[in-house]
Amino acid sequence: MNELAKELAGRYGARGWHDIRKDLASVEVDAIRIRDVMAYLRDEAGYGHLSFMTAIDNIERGAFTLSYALRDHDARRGLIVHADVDRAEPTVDSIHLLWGQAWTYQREMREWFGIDFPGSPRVDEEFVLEGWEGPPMMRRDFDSLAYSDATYAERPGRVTHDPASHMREKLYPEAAQ
Amino acid sequence: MEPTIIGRIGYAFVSLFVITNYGLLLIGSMARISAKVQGRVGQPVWQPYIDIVKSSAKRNSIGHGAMFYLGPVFRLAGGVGTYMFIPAVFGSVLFRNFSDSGDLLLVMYFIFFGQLGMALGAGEGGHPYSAIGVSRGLAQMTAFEVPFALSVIAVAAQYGTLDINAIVAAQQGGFAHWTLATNPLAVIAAIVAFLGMSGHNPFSVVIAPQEIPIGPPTEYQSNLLGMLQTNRAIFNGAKLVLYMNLYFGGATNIVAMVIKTFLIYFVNVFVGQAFPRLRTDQSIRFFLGAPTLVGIASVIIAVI
Amino acid sequence: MRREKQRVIPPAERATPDLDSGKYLVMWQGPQHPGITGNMSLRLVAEGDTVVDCETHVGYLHRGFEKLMERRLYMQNFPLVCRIAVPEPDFNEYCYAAALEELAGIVIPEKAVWLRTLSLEMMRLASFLMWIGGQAGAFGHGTIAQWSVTMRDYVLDLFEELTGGRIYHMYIIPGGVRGDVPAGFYKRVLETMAVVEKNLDDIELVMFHNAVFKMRAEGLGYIPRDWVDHYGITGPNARAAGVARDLRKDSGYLAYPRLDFQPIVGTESDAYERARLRLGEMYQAIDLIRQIVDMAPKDGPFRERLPNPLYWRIPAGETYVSAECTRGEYGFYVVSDGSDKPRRVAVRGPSYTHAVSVMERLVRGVNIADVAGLMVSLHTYPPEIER
Amino acid sequence: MSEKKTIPAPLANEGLPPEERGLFCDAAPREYEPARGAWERFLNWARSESLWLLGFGTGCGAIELRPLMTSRFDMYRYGIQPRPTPRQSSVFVIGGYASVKTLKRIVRSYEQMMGPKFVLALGSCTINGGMYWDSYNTIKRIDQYIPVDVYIAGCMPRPEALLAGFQELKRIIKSGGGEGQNEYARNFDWYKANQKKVIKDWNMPDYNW
Repeated sequence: MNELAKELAGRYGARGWHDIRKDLASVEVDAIRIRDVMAYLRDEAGYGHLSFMTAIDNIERGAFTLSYALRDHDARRGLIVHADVDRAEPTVDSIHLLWGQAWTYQREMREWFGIDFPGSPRVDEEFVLEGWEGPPMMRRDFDSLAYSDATYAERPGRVTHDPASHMREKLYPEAAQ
Repeated sequence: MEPTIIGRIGYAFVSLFVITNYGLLLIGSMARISAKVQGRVGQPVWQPYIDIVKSSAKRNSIGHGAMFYLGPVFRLAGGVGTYMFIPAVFGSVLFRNFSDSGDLLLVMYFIFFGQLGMALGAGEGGHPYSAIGVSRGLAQMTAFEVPFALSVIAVAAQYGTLDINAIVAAQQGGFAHWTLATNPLAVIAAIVAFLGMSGHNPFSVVIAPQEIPIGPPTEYQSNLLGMLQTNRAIFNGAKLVLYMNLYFGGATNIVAMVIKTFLIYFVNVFVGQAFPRLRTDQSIRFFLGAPTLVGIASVIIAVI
Repeated sequence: MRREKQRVIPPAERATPDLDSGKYLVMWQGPQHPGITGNMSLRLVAEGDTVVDCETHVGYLHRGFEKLMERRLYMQNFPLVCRIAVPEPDFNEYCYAAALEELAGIVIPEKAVWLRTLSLEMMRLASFLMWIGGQAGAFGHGTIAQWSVTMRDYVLDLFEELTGGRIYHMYIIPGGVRGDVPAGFYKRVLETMAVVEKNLDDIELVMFHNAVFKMRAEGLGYIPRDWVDHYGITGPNARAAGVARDLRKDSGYLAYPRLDFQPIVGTESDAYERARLRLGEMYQAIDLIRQIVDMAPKDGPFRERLPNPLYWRIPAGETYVSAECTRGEYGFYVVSDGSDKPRRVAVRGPSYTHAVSVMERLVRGVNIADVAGLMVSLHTYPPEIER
Repeated sequence: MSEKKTIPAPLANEGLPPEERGLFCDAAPREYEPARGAWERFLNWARSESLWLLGFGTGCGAIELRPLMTSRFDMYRYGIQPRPTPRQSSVFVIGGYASVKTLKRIVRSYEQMMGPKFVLALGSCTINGGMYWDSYNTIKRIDQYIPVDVYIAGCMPRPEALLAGFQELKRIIKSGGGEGQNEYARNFDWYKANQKKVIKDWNMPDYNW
């Protein structure tokens, strides 16, 4: 545990500091404090560069885990900040005022996961999709193959094999029988 | 023996036919030369012919009203008109065209008539890139017209006439009599203006594919495009012949004509391959700068 | 300070022009437009010749990679990742492979380290060669593109010999590289580098000492230094603004700590400076390739033995691996939940910020004619935005 | 092809504001009778020797068009050259997978091209979905939406393969087989129904012939 971990834990109740490798760590905070944590990390702790933001659908826990990857270029280390939000009603504070490119990521997450960022510019506009009528497609309960089969016409003759069973039949035909 | 008016019209058609083919081959061979600069083999020399046949053989076409159709017609009229009042080969009956009926001012008028007609027609196309291309084209045209007009004034003042035949006649008798030798400043101003007129780099602001693909002709297709391509050949040929007559001593036979116009055009292509494109405001500033001063100087030299 | 420097607008909320006033012309640049990089579009609002507002529209190339990867085995994803960024697929392969190795705890052999470095540097060179043609072409100079794309093709020939593929190499696999160096390959690398270097000299002479190119590019698209952190700008765009950041130096991945190079840093931060800087990086790449050829171990294994890829389960965990591609920080964020398929793979492409936020900001106040040149000078590539 | 004519698509400029509807045409395209005999053969020869590509890089296949255009492979030798506007081009190169958003633009550009027009589809992903067979955003076969003359398999097809594809296209045109425009007009309802099945946000004018 280092200084920053203690500081974050004391100020914002951060927990679970984990050193992934020597120049990358991860920490978990509450989603409600995410903007304060980010502002602190940017202004006080030197993590001035936002590499990317994304979300992970932890459907088993009923939560989206947001990941904010920051980088301190002077100290040459990175930090991934995690925050869980409720999967049923995902709303997170927007950080578009802290970083100039954050609104694009928020727009992406809004479209891909359905996570809302109130106040973020153009957040309700379509980002990469157009006329999309299905559920947010990066959620784990959206089945890409079923949607594709139902929507797009297929050329007859294409076969898809399960790799494991196909290889077993090819390489060990006697064992497969 | 002076031919009848019917005969002269017949000769004019022959002459127009020759210049059209010459212009097309010139475009084809220049494309091949540029390809060599770029390290390629390049398209066949006769590719412009196939392109015109292909464009004209399109089965359907769309229109945007009468002016839209008239644009290429005006442009073709401008090209043919320019050529009709210039003697392609000095002293030849066949290639004299109607040069004794018109003078330099009429030719200059025809050079810009085509562009204006095209501007009207292209504006009708309704595409924003056409409109931008038209405004760029007209802006640049007014700019390069200044050195060109100054240079023409210098030539007219030097030879004391506006008759192109007389200007060519005055330049006969060897290199020392050419305008190139007697008033080189006028030639410099005119050649720079020609770079702008022919629309090669760095003055290709009108059709700039990366900026406004491809400017005024964006909406033109099918046989209208075929007409524009034909006109490009005629118009190029006409302008080259005009330049040859005004500054390079004209030509007394068709071989001299071919060699001289080829070289004049080659300068354009050569410059075009070595430069990127200027912005419209930069190109206007350029034409109104040094070339205009050179043009003024050439007029002064011609007058005193 | 160069003259005609673009007015710096402080980062602020975007003011939408009143389109009903009749003062403005709305036009689309792209997706069907030769002056756009890749397949994306800009909705420009112009007042006269000047752009006053811009919206970027992306998504024309969205294939849903991140969703597809969740459906596939770790090894099945490997041919998929390189298709995220077509001009330089090797960075995808490297970041993905390195992330898996880190999660699974695999250490790759020394020779693979060097071959990966070689592959990445050759890819950087090829990508820059493609870019310089685009930059000259955006200002209407087609000759440069004809030369440089051919040079790129010679580099692709080397790739073809090394990996069997021209565009998609699928060479850097988890555990090492896919194949060994063919006999005499290094010699041909050096020969090609000599040809490319000679051609770069020509390009420098014709393009960078050209008055018209200078007139167009100088002062265009000025990125202030304080934007670099605010917008997350990386790569040559940041270095041209005077921020000496290069992940090859800072993170020191692969064999870079053992190679002799210094990040090239500019000062003026305009399109000309960025082009100049990228030319310098091309020379640098050639130099690095020569060093690698010189120092790479000539024998030894090139690949670590992997478990059966059909049943390869990677322990639960997460990691983020980034590398310095030609455009900036390229990264893969891989989350594993202990199964044989990744839980989440997120790709961080530098164009994400360059082509959207920075572009929308920079293009304001620029002449319509310069939009294409500005866009190319940021060196953006749309597929890594939308994946 | 007769069984293709099933669902008639509504012929209206849906999605357009009322004041813009008059600018676009509601009529379906019509078929054009080819000329007869030697004259048509001559025209077809000219069409095949002057192929103007539409400069629209719809997918990653566009990256191999660059080497093709430049001095290594130099497609100008064969009378092929890029053209920035659909009005003037005659060949549409579909550069690989088409996402739904791009498909809309592909259809639009294709309809704007003047006939006879030819389509060259590159890559496995245009043939049967290729690598993106289970993607929710890419179509699996392009010939459901526009008529295709030549497919070039591979991912990606090399420039040599593209040149071979162009030669094949030339052969087809010379033999009078490049009638994609008429095929599109004949089966227009079927194509439109397919397109509208996939493209949900049909916020663009239907036709502009």
